[in-house]
Amino acid sequence: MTSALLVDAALVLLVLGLALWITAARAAYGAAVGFVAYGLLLTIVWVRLAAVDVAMTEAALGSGLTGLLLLGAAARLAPYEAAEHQRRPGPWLRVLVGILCAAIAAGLAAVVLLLPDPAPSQALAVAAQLPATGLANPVTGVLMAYRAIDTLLESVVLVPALIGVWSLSTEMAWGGRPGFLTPWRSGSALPLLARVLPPFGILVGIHLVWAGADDPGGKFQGAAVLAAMWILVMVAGLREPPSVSDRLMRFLLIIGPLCFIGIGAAGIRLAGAFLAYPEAYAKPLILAIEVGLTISVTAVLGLLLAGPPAPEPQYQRRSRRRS
Amino acid sequence: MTAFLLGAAAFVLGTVALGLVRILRGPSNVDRMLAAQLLGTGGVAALLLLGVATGVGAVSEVGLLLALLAAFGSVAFVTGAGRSSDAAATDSAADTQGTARSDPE
Amino acid sequence: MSLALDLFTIVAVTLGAIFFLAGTVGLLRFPDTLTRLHALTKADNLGLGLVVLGLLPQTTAPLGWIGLIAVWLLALLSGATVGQLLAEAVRPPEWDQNRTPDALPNVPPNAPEASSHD
Amino acid sequence: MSGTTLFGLCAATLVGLGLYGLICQPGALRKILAFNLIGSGVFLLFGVIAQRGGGVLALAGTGRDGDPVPQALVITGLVVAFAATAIAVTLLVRLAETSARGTLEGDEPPPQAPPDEPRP
Repeated sequence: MTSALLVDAALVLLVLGLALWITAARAAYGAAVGFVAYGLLLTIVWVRLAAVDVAMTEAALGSGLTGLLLLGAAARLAPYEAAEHQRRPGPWLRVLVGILCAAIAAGLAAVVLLLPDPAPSQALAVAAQLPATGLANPVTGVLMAYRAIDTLLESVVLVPALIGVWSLSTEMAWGGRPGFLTPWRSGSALPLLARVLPPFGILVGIHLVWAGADDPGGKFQGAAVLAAMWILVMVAGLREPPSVSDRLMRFLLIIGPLCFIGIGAAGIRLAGAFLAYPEAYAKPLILAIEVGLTISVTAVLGLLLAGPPAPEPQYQRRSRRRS
Repeated sequence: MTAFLLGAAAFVLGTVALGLVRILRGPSNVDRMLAAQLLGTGGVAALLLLGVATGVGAVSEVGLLLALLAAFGSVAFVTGAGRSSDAAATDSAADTQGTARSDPE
Repeated sequence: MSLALDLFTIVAVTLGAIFFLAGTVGLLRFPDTLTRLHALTKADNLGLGLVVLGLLPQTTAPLGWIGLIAVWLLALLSGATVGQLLAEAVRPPEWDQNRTPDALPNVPPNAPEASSHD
Repeated sequence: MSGTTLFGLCAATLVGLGLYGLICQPGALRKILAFNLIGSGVFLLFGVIAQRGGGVLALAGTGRDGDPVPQALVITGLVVAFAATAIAVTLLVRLAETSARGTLEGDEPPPQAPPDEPRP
């Protein structure tokens, strides 16, 4: 297995090198480019850690969508960046902080090296309970049954996050369309990509949600892919982002959490506890929640990237002038 | 066979890692994006090799996701570049190595 | 039979790895951004393609084959698009000088036009 | 030393690096990046623990390895971390638009008070 260790060592060196670049690069734009590559490497690390479900989430969210977010922000903030370099702390302070951070890292490393040897694990307990849910993917089983309250809170908290982003608009712009995703130029290859890629992407996204019951995948991975395709279409200028006061879109944003809470509350009557599923119907109920959550998470992720409503998006003016 | 595939994965990873020197040297941000893009393709190749070598199923689906979103970094890059042209063309003067050599473009 | 397939895998994966090496060398050694872009596409198309080709005999199920080939096709599509996008990003501004936003449909012949803008 | 331990040490280093960047980098976007580094380090620690916890499954003879409970927690965490990053980035872009600053240090007033928003 030495060659496997070689791969792992190469991966770790790469990840650490990129992390060093992200921390130390002078310009934020270069650091953000490094972060895209970093997310990709982490995906491979997750595969090496036998966590394929996590690897899929990292590939879609960590590398794809976060990269889009950070690169866009770095471009917007570049004009203000030059003044920041004078604000760096002095050399002595940096050395002191470096020593303290190294101490924290060393402490964590010691914890890793001293982990108890028969590692504590809930894997057997999950494997024993899994057949009751009708699922075969233990990660989905944990998300939907064992720690369902976690998943419920997470899906609920995404909506306030979006409201938080929206609330950063100006008063005049409220009710308009989100303004972060302005298309670049019309005469490029981007519209072609935005026409060809989404059919495949939508297929893959729905497949991930459907297969997530038994194989690696699930609603979050699928929703991230679907959101990415939606964003691609918006960036290419083929479709405008929906206005924030659109009733249908607002309903889609909350249908997942509503579905989850409704089925969870029904569990009080039918199975004796909040979020408990009656065993005979566990699988169809979980599937219903997953479908609802996929719709809502897709909408939330896409709109989080689309940003707060802007007075009048630039590209609207541009395209109007052209047509 | 397993050892060969693992070795090939390590080789591809190491090679594209060398390409990351471009991320350090620049000189323009487009060059950095090129290095990230090469790392993306090489990462997918290494992932597929690893998956077949270790017999982890569904690795090809992870590769599929990566390939599907491979263009996203560059799409974000060019749309961001259009937003503020000075960020994409060359580095700010703050970059240590970028200032030394003149820009090819 | 199995030996021949293994040999095929070794040859194809090795060739693919060489293309990755070539792409990296080109990325590091070529003088300017546009030529580096050219080096990158070799690794994208041939490197990954040969690795996928070499892995095909090692996966049994036809679903696995479809997955591997789909990975390569998607990489081809995004590689081609990314090449266009980044090349436009490095295009010197003087090429664009006589182009106003209103004259955008008249793009140079090297940029494919997606004029059917709805 | 096994690969899992190696990844654990990598995670510890990532947390240290990210913490350094969070404190020493003046730009707020750099702080967000550094915070994401810390986050990924913590997630990797979870992954290492999940991988170790999967040992019992290998003994029991089931196919998949890895403790699914920490893995599920990481998936939840990744989605929430993305949402938090999106809010932070939007807040920062808004701050820069209104005050022409890319940092959170507000000692002196901004060079000039730009108009609140370009009128359409």
